[in-house]
Amino acid sequence: WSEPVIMEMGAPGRRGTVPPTAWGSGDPSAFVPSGLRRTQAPGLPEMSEPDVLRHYLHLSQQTMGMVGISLFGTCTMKYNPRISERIIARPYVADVHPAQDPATMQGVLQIVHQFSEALTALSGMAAFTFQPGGGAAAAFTHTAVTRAYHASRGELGQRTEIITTAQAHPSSPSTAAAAGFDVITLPTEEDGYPSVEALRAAVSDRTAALMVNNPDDMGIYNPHIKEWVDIVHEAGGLCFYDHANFNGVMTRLRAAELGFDACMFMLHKTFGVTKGGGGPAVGAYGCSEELSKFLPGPRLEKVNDGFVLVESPSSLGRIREYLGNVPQVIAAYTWLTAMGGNGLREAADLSVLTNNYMEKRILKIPGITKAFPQVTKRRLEMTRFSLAEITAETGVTAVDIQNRMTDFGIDAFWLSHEPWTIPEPFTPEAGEAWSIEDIDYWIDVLAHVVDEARSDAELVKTSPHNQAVARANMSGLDDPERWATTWRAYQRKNGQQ
Amino acid sequence: WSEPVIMEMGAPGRRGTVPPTAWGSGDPSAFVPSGLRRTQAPGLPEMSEPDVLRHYLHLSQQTMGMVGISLFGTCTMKYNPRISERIIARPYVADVHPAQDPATMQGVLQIVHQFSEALTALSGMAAFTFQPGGGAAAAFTHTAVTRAYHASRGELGQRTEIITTAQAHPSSPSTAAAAGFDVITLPTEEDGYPSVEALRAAVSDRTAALMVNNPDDMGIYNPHIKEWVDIVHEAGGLCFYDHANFNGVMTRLRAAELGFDACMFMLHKTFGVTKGGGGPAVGAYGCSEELSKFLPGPRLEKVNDGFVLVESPSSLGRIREYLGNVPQVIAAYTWLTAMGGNGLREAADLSVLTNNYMEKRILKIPGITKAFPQVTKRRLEMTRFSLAEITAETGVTAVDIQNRMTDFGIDAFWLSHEPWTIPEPFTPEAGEAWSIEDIDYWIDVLAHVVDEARSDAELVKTSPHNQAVARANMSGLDDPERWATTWRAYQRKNGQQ
Amino acid sequence: MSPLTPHPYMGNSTETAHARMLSAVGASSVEELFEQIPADHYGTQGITLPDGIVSEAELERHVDGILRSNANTRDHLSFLGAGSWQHYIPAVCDEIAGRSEFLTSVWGTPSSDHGRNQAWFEFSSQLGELLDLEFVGLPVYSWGSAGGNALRMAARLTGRNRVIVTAAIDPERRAVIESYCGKQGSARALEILDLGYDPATGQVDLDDLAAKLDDSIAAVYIDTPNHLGVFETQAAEITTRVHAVGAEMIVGTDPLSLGIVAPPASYGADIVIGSTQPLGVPLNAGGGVGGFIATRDEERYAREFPTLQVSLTDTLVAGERAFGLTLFGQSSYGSREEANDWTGNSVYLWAIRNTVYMALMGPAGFSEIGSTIISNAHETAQRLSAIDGVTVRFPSEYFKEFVIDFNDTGLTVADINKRLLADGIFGGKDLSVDFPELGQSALYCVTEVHSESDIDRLTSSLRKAVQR
Amino acid sequence: MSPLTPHPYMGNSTETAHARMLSAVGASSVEELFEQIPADHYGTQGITLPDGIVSEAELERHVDGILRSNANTRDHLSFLGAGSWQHYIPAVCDEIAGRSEFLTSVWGTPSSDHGRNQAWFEFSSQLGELLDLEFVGLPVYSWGSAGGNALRMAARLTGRNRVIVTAAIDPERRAVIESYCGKQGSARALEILDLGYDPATGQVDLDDLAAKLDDSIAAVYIDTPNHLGVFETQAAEITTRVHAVGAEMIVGTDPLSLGIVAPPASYGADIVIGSTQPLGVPLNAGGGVGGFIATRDEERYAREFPTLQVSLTDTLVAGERAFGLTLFGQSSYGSREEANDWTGNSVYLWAIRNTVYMALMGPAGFSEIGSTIISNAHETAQRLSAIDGVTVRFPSEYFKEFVIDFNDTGLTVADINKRLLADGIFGGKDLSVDFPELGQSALYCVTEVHSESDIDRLTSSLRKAVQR
Repeated sequence: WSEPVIMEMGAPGRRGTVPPTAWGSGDPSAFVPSGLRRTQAPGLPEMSEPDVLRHYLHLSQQTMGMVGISLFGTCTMKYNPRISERIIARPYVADVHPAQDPATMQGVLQIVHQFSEALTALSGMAAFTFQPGGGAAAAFTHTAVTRAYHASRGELGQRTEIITTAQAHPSSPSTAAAAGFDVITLPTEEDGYPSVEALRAAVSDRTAALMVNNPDDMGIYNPHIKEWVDIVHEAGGLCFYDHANFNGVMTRLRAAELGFDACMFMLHKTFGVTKGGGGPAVGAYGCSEELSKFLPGPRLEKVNDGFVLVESPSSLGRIREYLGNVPQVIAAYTWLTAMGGNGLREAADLSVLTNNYMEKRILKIPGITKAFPQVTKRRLEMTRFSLAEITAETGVTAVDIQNRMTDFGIDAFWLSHEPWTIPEPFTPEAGEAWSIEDIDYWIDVLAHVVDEARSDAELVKTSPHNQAVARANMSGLDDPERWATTWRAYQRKNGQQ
Repeated sequence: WSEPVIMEMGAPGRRGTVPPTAWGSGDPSAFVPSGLRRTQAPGLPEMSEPDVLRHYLHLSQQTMGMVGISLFGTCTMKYNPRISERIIARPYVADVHPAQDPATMQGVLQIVHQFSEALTALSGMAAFTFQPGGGAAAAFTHTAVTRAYHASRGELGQRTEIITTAQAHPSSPSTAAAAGFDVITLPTEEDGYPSVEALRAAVSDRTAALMVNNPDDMGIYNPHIKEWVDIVHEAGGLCFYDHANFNGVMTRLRAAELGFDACMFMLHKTFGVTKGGGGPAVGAYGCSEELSKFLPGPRLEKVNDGFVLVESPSSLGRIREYLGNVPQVIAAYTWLTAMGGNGLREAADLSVLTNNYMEKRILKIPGITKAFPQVTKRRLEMTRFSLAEITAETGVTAVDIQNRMTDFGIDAFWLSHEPWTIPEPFTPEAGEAWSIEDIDYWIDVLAHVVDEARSDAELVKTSPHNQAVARANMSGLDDPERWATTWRAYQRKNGQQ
Repeated sequence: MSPLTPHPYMGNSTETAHARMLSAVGASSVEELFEQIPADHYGTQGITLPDGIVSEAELERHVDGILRSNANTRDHLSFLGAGSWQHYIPAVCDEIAGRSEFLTSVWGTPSSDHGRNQAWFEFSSQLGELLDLEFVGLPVYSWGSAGGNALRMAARLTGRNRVIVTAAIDPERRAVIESYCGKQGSARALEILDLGYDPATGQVDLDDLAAKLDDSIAAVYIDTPNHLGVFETQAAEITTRVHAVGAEMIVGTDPLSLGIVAPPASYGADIVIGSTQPLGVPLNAGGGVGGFIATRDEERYAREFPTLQVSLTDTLVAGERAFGLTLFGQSSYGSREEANDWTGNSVYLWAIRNTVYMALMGPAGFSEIGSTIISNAHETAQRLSAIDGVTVRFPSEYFKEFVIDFNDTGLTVADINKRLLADGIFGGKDLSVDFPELGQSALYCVTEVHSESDIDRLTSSLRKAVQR
Repeated sequence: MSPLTPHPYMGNSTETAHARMLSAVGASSVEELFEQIPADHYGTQGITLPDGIVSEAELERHVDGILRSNANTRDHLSFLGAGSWQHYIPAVCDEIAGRSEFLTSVWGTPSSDHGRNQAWFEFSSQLGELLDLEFVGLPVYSWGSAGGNALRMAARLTGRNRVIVTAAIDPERRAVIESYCGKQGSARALEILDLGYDPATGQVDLDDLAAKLDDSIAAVYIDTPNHLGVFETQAAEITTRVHAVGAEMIVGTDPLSLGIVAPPASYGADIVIGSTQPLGVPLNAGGGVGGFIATRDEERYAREFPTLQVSLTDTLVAGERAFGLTLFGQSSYGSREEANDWTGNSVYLWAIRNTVYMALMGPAGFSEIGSTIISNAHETAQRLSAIDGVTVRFPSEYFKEFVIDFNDTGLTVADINKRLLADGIFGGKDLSVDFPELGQSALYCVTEVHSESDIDRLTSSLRKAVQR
């Protein structure tokens, strides 16, 4: 079923939806200033309502999502309970206006408050903001808090450096750089993380902050992290804990007790909220009492008869409009309430147990190796593997195998963030939601595809074969003469306009 | 993707959903009379919530529905507006209890009333009931009304016959028979319908009712229908108009003006309500003032400050509990309000215009013929065709072609109700919702498959090839040793228990 | 009638499309295409319907404006049952039943309908496990329809035309059964004899059964729990007696009770029927009802099913499974004037809800929900009966419904319910019209949706209501 | 901490599954697997969260019990806008955005994500048609984010670090832009100069522009319609002046206005931004916002986009199309410490809503909704200004929002809004704090959702409210 691009569809005069007619008496076009009137109608498709519906139903059917099996990795694929979707679609969430008198939206405010309290219980941080629209936005929030903090102490001019590691998620170095800091990236060493010595060498009175995650995407935990925090604190820097990899350690570690000044949780990953293909999401950013006055506002305060919104004088302002993606906070609250403390503990346990189970079975597939094999202690919520031996033997790459696995209803695994510390990496993450049967099936398919790589490499290299479309040609995507982000550009570049 | 039967899935101890716990103090099992306690737990699957969700999402993806193209025929496939689904899912419909004080459900009652008035406008009938849960149930309602009517006149003992035609839908003869009447079926004659003479010969003082549709599923209209009605009335019988084929004649014909005493509309077909694979549906049954006192109750009456429910002393009682499928009535009302009188007229026009367009193109495909070609006047909302020549030439049957077309995203066409008056029949119906492009595509696929039948008959006979499963083996379905309507029966019969 | 304006639901409602099709068919106007219809057949009164509200925003405003006045069981605390019961519906049921593919499917091929047919088979399979029966039809319209169908089956099986039906039955259900049995009289009508209930227990009056049961009887039909809420503890004894005269034993039941209560098949019931509504279907102002019919997988019974059924079968590909309709020929689609009963569109979408519900619940869920319901109901009854003048009519063997006797309050149920309504409570169903022998009594329904604080609210409102 | 009870969201939360996996990995307890974590890292305060509410029915009762106290724009008549606008959302948008496949998709391959990627491409393509621009990124978090991103793009494009930003801007949006520009100061911070508005028209004060615009300026950013509701009729003139000093012209706009209003590209705007929320996204208590960034398809601009973009491409199969990310390497995923801006999860599900909305509307829909909105707003403003003491502050060139001046009533907006609220009405957004120069004024928003009777209700309530 080859679905056309909607710009090719439709026929003149068709209507998909009809807005209400104006009830006033005047001529509407007279209200538009004469110089600003649109002279040519936009070249949108003209389609009937059922045709629009069916087109997008077809596109949904050509999207695997978690209707297939996805052990993506680094993103903690969870079950997104339908009850949350049912709740946030109701008028008491969906149809609430952010500028309503707070007295009329106490339900929303109460949940935002209660969820914040729950994150405090999990992290020890004093206060949270939900304005950041994702993990990267939370990291950026930290750079803004860092600026505000050092500015308040008159040290911003001096504090020009932020330290991260090679295993940090890209959001840490990139937001630090975008915020105007020089970034020092500590390389990964023999133990799977940078040495304390390397950190000491990097730290100085120019240090504004440390931004790290722990464990990392290889499932390796830096046991010296408390010492790291002390070193940075001694130098006058702030320490930010990127808790993207919280799943394996939830209910065991509390960021504040490790000494961190701030942390962030991804509600759309760790807290059971839908990904939506990439948001709406929430990077819940929490920090210590000392830093909390800098948090982007407004701040929620409990008063006698409910909650009010307060602007703090020292607030850095806004990272995003309003309170952030409130429905996602409500969905996360709903999920967390269903799980409870005991459920979170079980999820962390299962996430690590299942990962170790997977690792055991995956490493039995000939040719698959583990990153940093010298780190022999059990990995936490994920393990990074390498297909390098198989690539050397067959020419089949990790991307080829990823593509071929989709033919079996398994969506892509994550390879690795840049930089690739090992060749042909892949990083599945089991999480707690997938049944052992699905996990076994996933591994069986991987083993089968590795066999195929050896017996019929071409089959794998030209995969997928059972998807809506075949392997995409990525060669022209960075070429100004060929890229086309709109139908109109595509037509022009292909002489069809 | 081969989806297992749910009875094979799961693992001991898993939970899909957990009911609330009791808050009382007693031991619940003590409340069950001792002789009635269940001793062995039912053999249901034990699955997690995400696994149940994904299983049924998979099954939904293995169902074509109107996400494909369906010009089913006789069933008037329409667009089912999503707005109706949104409305009927809301608490003010979904969570209304039928035994609520009518004062608390005036909104529901008002729509039921207004929709009834609209059907009165379309049919001239005095009153409607929505209790019948489908077209057949409406036909059965007519047999019950017929019994009540003749009983009220002391003639039920004498009035033992109901007259239908060979082109009547099966619901007419079968409900008449089930209601205890002898059924006289008039055969189709040269003009595409039984002759007036045949009717005259059948009518007598034993005649209880006539049950017919017009036009029929071949798109042929009986122009003598007013005379028919007169003849039956003269004999003392009631005339029921099965309006399943209303689509081509809506806003043109009014059943009461043709003389009929009663009629029925299928809200799930003609009035834009979803089919749901076969209900919930509504066969709206309307009748004359004289018959209305027999209608199954309760009856809706408008009083000064709203609507009340009244039991009529002459009512035949109930055909179904409560007011029937109220959400479907509300959906039909919503659709009808969106369409309006002008929209209905356009829909009828389009339904006939598009059918004639289809017929023109389909008859150009070599080997396809039309039923009753001697009826040369334009067919109405559908035309019946025959593939007999192609079957004779290639061995490929209408069922084979139906199956093969699904490989192109086109769901099955309707063949014909029993009895098959022509060999290898098929009866598509264009309706008003499908675009001309989809209609053309449908015909192109038919032509292509007919070509395939000639060039590679085996390909068509073994089709489908791109569906979730291959051609089903229908041979054992009527064999007590092989049929299995439950997993347990299947296991037993296959020695797996 | 307005001139042609393109309508969102009709892609071809444009001048262009009209012109193109007219030209292809060689007609100069649409009117020409209606040449079959004689001029004097056209309606003379015209169609008085107003023009369509083409704008969806205006349409929703209009419909919403009518419906928003409805009170409902979400904004009110409700104790109404009596044939439509308030149970919690897991969100997954809504999600699956709302999938466009299921909502819009009709009758495709076994392959194009494969997923839906499998879901139907799973409905029958899971219900069969609950019922301990191996032959299960696709759902019929309602419990009442299932009753009518079952009695007709029994009449055909036995060649007899008199049936005994419990008097402790929902009057709506009873009325439907009467229509199916041919109340208004006809050649094949079945005569219905009432089976009285014991005024002390609400269960079958065995003496009355003995008086009426003989070998002219095709079937005896009872419900457990019945309309007065009580289980039939004598069901096994009744079944034995029924079988002794060669009649069929038909038992109606609430599937939600079957996690804790023995299925009727365990004491020999031949045809088991009931409602599918408790299994994940909303109240829908009464439009949530559905019925089921199940028997042992014996040809004798199977050949009398009026329903459609799906059967598992194989395909052209080795090892692959598909699903097809079994015994289609005996349905009224196949038998026409030879039909001994009839079928048609039913509530097949509810079967999807039902199967998802049963899969989510599993054995533990059914056991737990049964326990919760029976416990909540008994606890509530006890607390209500502590109110002066309020008693429980049949105080022991009930499931989720029970009869509250208000005779000692000197008030009518109607008055009491008005007072409760003023507090936002829908009181129990008034039985005084349909069961005059019970005086001012009401049928209260308590399920897993009721919390203790809900009951506190009811208790305090009711205490206030009966004080004079 | 309770003992292990199987949880519906976790299929392996059973003793059996634990045992099987432990045995496979050769561990005797789960605790063993955490050997990497030093003992002194464990939280000492314990986790004080209560146990989970495992029953969905109880969970919903709990959450619903909190939320049902919220008033909302469905049960109230609302005139709030100011960055989140109430527009009608066609039911098809809800249906598509609610499809499990779209809701749960992450990052698959171009083939496994094909449908979603195509939908994204259609978002960009359709928005490009509305904007008359050929390079459109995937959405960013909000209009404010888009503003911050666009100003940073302009700074890189020009190598300058001072920007001029309209003062007639939503303060929320302005605050976000400040964060993106580095308000707290840093090596790469951008200096923001305010561009005053003419107190008579609400449009740009050209004198102020002349005073501030020179070749140190990277960009001028204005909105049309702006936060005070008015169109910038001098936009072409401003653009000419901006281009004359080699700066970039950034224009923010409401896409719903573009059916009747010329797109900013038509007068030369270089970077066009705005909100995606009006295109089918619910208010969501503020969580419905989203932003877009679009330019001409020139490499110079494309190379500075911080967003992700999908591009059409071909596949291994001749004639087949697929979609891949273009210029991925310049995103922060690829550039890490070399990044000049950053991206991450955004509001991509809203892009699905947006594309469905635009496809449903088509050219006629956008033209009509623009006309309806502008007409309803002007008609409402006129009727309100008939009330004693109530005037329209900028009475001519506005779209759907307008400033109502209550200074002559002697009442505060806060007081008036309290009185309206008592009548079930959310009055306009109070401007008195953020725009003190306007005194007691409020920003009213009127759209296609408002009927004439809604305005009658507002008028009569407001008339009552301002009477003393």
